[in-house]
Amino acid sequence: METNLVLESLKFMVLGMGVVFLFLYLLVLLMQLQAFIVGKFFSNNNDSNTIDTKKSNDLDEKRRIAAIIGAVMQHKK
Amino acid sequence: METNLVLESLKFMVLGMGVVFLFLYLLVLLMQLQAFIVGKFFSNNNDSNTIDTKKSNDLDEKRRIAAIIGAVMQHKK
Amino acid sequence: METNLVLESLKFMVLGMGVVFLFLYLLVLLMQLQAFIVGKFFSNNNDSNTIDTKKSNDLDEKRRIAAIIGAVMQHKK
Amino acid sequence: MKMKSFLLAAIFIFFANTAMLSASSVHESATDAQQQQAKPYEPKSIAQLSATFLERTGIYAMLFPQEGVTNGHGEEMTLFEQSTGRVIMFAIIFLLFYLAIAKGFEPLLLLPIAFGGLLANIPIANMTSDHGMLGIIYNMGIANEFFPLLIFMGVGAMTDFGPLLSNPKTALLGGAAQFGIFGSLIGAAALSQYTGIVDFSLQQAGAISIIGGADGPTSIFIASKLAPELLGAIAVAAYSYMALVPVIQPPIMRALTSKEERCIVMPKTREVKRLEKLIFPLIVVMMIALVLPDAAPLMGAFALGNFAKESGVVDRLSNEMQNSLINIVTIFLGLGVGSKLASDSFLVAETLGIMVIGLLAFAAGTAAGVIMGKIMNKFSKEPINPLIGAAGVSAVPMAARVVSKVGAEEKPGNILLMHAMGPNVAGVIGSAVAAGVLLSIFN
Amino acid sequence: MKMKSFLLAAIFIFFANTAMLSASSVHESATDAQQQQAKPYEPKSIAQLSATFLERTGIYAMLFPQEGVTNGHGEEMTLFEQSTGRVIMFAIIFLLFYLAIAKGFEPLLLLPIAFGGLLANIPIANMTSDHGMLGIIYNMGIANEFFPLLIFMGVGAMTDFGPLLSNPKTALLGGAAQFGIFGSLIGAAALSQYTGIVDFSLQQAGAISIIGGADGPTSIFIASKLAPELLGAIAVAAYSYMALVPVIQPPIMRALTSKEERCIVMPKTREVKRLEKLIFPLIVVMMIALVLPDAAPLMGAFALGNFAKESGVVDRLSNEMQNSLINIVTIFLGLGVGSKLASDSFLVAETLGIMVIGLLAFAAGTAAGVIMGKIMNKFSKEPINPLIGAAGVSAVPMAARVVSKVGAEEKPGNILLMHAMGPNVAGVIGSAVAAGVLLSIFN
Amino acid sequence: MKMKSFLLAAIFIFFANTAMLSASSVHESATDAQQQQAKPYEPKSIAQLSATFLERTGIYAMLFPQEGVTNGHGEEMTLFEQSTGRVIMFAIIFLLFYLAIAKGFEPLLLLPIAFGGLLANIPIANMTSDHGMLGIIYNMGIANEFFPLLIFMGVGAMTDFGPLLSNPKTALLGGAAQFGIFGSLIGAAALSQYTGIVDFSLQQAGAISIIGGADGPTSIFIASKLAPELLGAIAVAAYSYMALVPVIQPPIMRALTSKEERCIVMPKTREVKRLEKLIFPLIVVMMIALVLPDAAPLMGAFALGNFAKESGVVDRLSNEMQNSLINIVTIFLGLGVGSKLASDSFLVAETLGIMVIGLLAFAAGTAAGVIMGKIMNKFSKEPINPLIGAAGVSAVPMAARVVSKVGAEEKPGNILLMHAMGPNVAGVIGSAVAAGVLLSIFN
Ligand code: NA
Ligand code: NA
Ligand code: NA
Repeated sequence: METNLVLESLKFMVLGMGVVFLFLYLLVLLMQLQAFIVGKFFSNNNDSNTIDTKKSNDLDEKRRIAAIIGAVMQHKK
Repeated sequence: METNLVLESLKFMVLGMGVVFLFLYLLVLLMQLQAFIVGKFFSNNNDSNTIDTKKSNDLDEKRRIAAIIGAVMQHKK
Repeated sequence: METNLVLESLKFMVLGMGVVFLFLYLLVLLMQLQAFIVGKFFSNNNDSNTIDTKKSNDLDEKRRIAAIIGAVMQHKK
Repeated sequence: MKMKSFLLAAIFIFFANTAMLSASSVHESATDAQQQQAKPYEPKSIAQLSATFLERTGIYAMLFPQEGVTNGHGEEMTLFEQSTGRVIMFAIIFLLFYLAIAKGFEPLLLLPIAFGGLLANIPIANMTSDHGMLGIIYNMGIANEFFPLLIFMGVGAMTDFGPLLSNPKTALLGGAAQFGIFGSLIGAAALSQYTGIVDFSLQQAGAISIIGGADGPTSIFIASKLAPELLGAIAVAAYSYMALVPVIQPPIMRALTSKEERCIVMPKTREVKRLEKLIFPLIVVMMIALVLPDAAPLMGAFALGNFAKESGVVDRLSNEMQNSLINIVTIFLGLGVGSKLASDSFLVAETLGIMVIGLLAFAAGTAAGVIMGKIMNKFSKEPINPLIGAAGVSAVPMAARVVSKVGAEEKPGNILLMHAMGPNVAGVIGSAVAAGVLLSIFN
Repeated sequence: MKMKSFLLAAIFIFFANTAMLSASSVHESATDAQQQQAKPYEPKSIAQLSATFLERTGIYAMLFPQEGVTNGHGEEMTLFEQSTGRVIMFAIIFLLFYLAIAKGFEPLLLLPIAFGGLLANIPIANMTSDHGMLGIIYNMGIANEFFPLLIFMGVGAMTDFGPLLSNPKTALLGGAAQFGIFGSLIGAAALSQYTGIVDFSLQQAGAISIIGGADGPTSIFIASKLAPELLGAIAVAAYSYMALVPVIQPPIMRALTSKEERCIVMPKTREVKRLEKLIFPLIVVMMIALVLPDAAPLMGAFALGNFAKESGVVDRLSNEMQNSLINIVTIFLGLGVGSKLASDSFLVAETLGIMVIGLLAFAAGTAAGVIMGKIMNKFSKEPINPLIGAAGVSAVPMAARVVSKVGAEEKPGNILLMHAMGPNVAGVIGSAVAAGVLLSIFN
Repeated sequence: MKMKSFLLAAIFIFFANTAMLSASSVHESATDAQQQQAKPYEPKSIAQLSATFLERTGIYAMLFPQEGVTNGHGEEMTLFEQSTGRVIMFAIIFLLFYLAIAKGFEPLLLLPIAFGGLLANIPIANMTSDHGMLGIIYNMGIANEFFPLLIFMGVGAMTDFGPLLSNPKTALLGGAAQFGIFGSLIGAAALSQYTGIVDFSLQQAGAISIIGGADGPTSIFIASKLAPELLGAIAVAAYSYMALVPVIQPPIMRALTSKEERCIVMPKTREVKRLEKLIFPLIVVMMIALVLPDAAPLMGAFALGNFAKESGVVDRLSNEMQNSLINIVTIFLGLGVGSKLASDSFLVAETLGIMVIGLLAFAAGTAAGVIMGKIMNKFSKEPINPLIGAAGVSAVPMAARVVSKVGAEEKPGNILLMHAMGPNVAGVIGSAVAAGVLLSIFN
């Protein structure tokens, strides 16, 4: 007996879109729950972003150069 | 029957150097043809070298620092 | 016949700690010998550390920028 | 000029004399050449040497295709695949180069894929065999689906879920856009069932449909699992259409929305705590573990990259994932996928079908996302601009940018980018879920 | 809110209807599902599809464990390992995440290890099998002990033997601390012989004992050679206790020394010539070649890295070893080791034993180092602060920093860091030698 | 000082007592030791333990070589190879270290090669076996010729064909220099035929001759294909002589040219359009596809790197090829090649022959390039300084710099560098073509 590909695909779509929406819907609920909990119990401002360290170092470097040159200029005058 | 290695090697040299020169000679012709075509049909000046972007950024960075410091100096006077 | 694990382990300890100390002791002797030979025969001051090249280049870069800006400043005055 | 003629004459005379002498012996020895591998070298005259050499030139192999010549995997190639097929493939590959370089079509993957295809189509060299450069790469990380996972790990380390976390319900838009996947599944099935052009199995149709997910690594991962014989066409289609997002999407977005809808201004999103971003990848991977383990490799790798980034304590590793590691893997992934652009794999009716279905899939996904946006706008308290639904197809971050551009055209100053990033990254998760469902069905 | 209820209702009704219809067919088809791999897809009703899907969810697999379910290596898993075991492992893994991120416990390795463990415990996905992501990584570089060697090469390229060369005899302190290894060997043997809790073979005891060496890569290398079944527990113990060095060591250091001893100021070290540093790795590798070839892979890789750095002529390569290469390998090593945190490998009585022995090993190594420091101080012309003996356990550079901190607490301004680095790096060599002896015994 | 004597005495007494007790049992158990691998551990007395340990020291293995000891590949080693052979190899390796570090002989490859050789010659450790570190590396990328191709890809990404494109006909100089290859082929054949020193097969002679091409990766690629047993010697010869280019070439260049010729000033080269550089690698790879598919892996990888660079749209990837990727592969390539410096592979008469032929090859290539330069200068409209012919041997960019230096010595201010870069990069192509011809002959 031949498989009706289109019919099977339709069934897959029903299952697939169902699971996709179920999954994302659960995810939405968990995200909202998480936001609620984190907002309630961890509302301190320790959001220091460790990842930007390098960037700021670079900037620091440039500031330091500027400061040094500034000092040199002062001295020359 | 023994193979005469030197004789065989000589034959390989004839074939090999022939192919090497033929190949490079064809390559020369194609390079000349290409230079002619590109020069004729693509002679606009869009030779912006994308590859140097990072280098020039670096330079820009330095120029910017110089400019900033210059401004600071001006201001201090 | 059962193996007495603890007894075997004790033997391993005797062998193992013996080898560890022997090895490190020989290493100490060789380090002292080396220090003596290097100190005696290679006491010239060519200890230029090739590894810091990049670092110093960076520094050079900064010094150059400083110098350039200094010159510019001089000129502006 | 003199020198040129001199050299040219000398070289040509040399070859004419030697090669022609043995022209008659060429055809007889053709099949022997295939078997000589193991034998020690036997003395030959220069004429024989030249003849043998001529036989091993690519131009000879393409002008005089032989019965019984095999591809890198020992399968016989048709005369067409050995000759005209290669020429057509070279043309297609140069087109891909043009698109990648001059038109900026996802060059990071299309360029290595196309170059892999170029090498794969060189006659005689058999670079796709298990001992050839492309075959080695293919077996190293594509046959076992390892490279797409590493890419996904790097993409995870580059992805910021902040916009999604600040407005969670936009995740549903990334779900709706997966109609692109299942719509193209039905399309592929219908094409196979009702026309004589192609004859896709359900597995093949499933592999093709993931193009609609607009995620390169997911497409390659699934194709490699369900239908490796279609890998080349699927990857080329996926990346080509992802590059075409700015062309394909806007007309559909405009056709399905009213001027008022397109002008909707969305409220500023709330700030997201670092802890939320840190926990999110763990939530995703635990949900996958509990609900859809078949998507665990994909989402696991993705969550690993994202978790490494958000943890903030392994910057060495997350930077590595985003840079050297993903670069190396991209080179290899491209070349490995390109090995499936050999004429005998690519020049089949299926490829044309895949191209058509892929285009429809993108259109369907975009439409479904926009329509879902309209529905949500109706039911939701806060206004939702339906345009951001189009970003649900993923194609991160291109689709979100397109949304932002279309929105700003309608109402200058209306910046939808951050709002569109939510469905955009949710679309990545949605595609992986859809892919997992297909895998679970065929397992 | 309306929208939410609407969607929720729709989805749940859909699933309730379809899945329940076929609830009866679930159990019968459970074992068939395992065998279907090769068969072509057969048409199913939506109810059947949903039922099959439900069976392949992780939550179903954990709630209804089945007899005959195998792990990634074809070995049968107990019902406990399939269900509660996984839950326990998830808890342990989240604890490891907490320790790595919030407490800074060696995150570069514990985070990837824990994530590998997370993926390894996902049911159905079988990611530790030879075709799964973790299994591929494990076979690529852990089964053959390749990755730990690459890590060791990178560590070698980061190590400065200057402090040791300037005061060679402190190397002996790095020897004494290896009592930690052999003490824990005896401990493991005793635990196995005199209690019924665990039943370690001598090889297993040997593998465990290397935890006392406080070198992650050495531990993994030896465990992979002598007792791969214990790899997960050994690696977790090794890195956890290395992270705990600042907690474990100070009380022992204080208990074994007098206030006067802790206040000893050591003379300034002499400057070391570049040539000495260059020759040193060659001395080490030649000594290994002559005395202990079984340690050649470990010390060879280490010396290679160090030699490349000190040569000064291959900075490209030594920088690579210290950066991209070690980062990539660290990611893979962590994931590969993490694959041994699957519930069926990790949740065994042995793990508890390993944890206890590991803790004792660190304490014993610290004590032995300090006592050796006291003895050397007695016999040596120049004063030696016995605290630096504690750095002999290696755990570079953490242990040396701890020594410096304890010393500065007793006598502010007394900087022991450089003096402690000598025994610290000697401890790495000492552990490798001890490991080599164990390998030579069991070869 | 006291402490030293104390420790030394204690340790030596311990060993003397235990080891000597069982000296008699050593010889009998020697062969058993080889087979014990799988057996469980059996209790031993400390004396037995020490004896077994002594037997597994490298110094014992070298002082008392045994019949029947095998290398990493299961082949029996002679007593000489086990003992004096290793000592000689260590000396050669220290010489290579000296050349690499103090003399700057291509350290990026010679240092890892020599270190690989050091590890390969450690007795007992068997690091070249399939389970050893070097064996793993060798099988990963040298046995299958993958690593040389990746190096070639990186070199391609670093190469600028601008100078060649601006003066195409200088490519012919890169052709003439390939006489170095075929000259040394004849040399190797003659050495084998007319002397009893060596007995090269034609394949081996072909592999050796590629040294004359002055391209490390090409040499390794061809050697690995045609004569892997000679790989170590060929690689060492190739890199050593490439490092010696500034010593070997100038006298030959001066001997073959007149003062006037060396002073010839060449006209300024035209500017090259970016489009020409972009198309050039495609031209090369298409020509290879049509004329010489046997060179497709080499030139394909090279062209891929160059095309990625010149495309300007995949800088991430081309930077990766030039940095991390080529660095990692260089480390592994060096170690893998070094594994062929084990005494039993390297200390054969053939090595000496290879060294002699390699030197002649470089001289012949240089001479042929210069003579071709003289001929072209005669026939060409624009003046050509014959010195630039010497750059045709490749050894990029060293040979071009040597040309520039010799030219500037004759006529200060005459900068030949850019003119010499043309033949220099053409020499890379020329060598790959010559290699392809040899492969096509032996296929
Ligand atoms: Na998607
Ligand atoms: Na240690
Ligand atoms: Na060459």
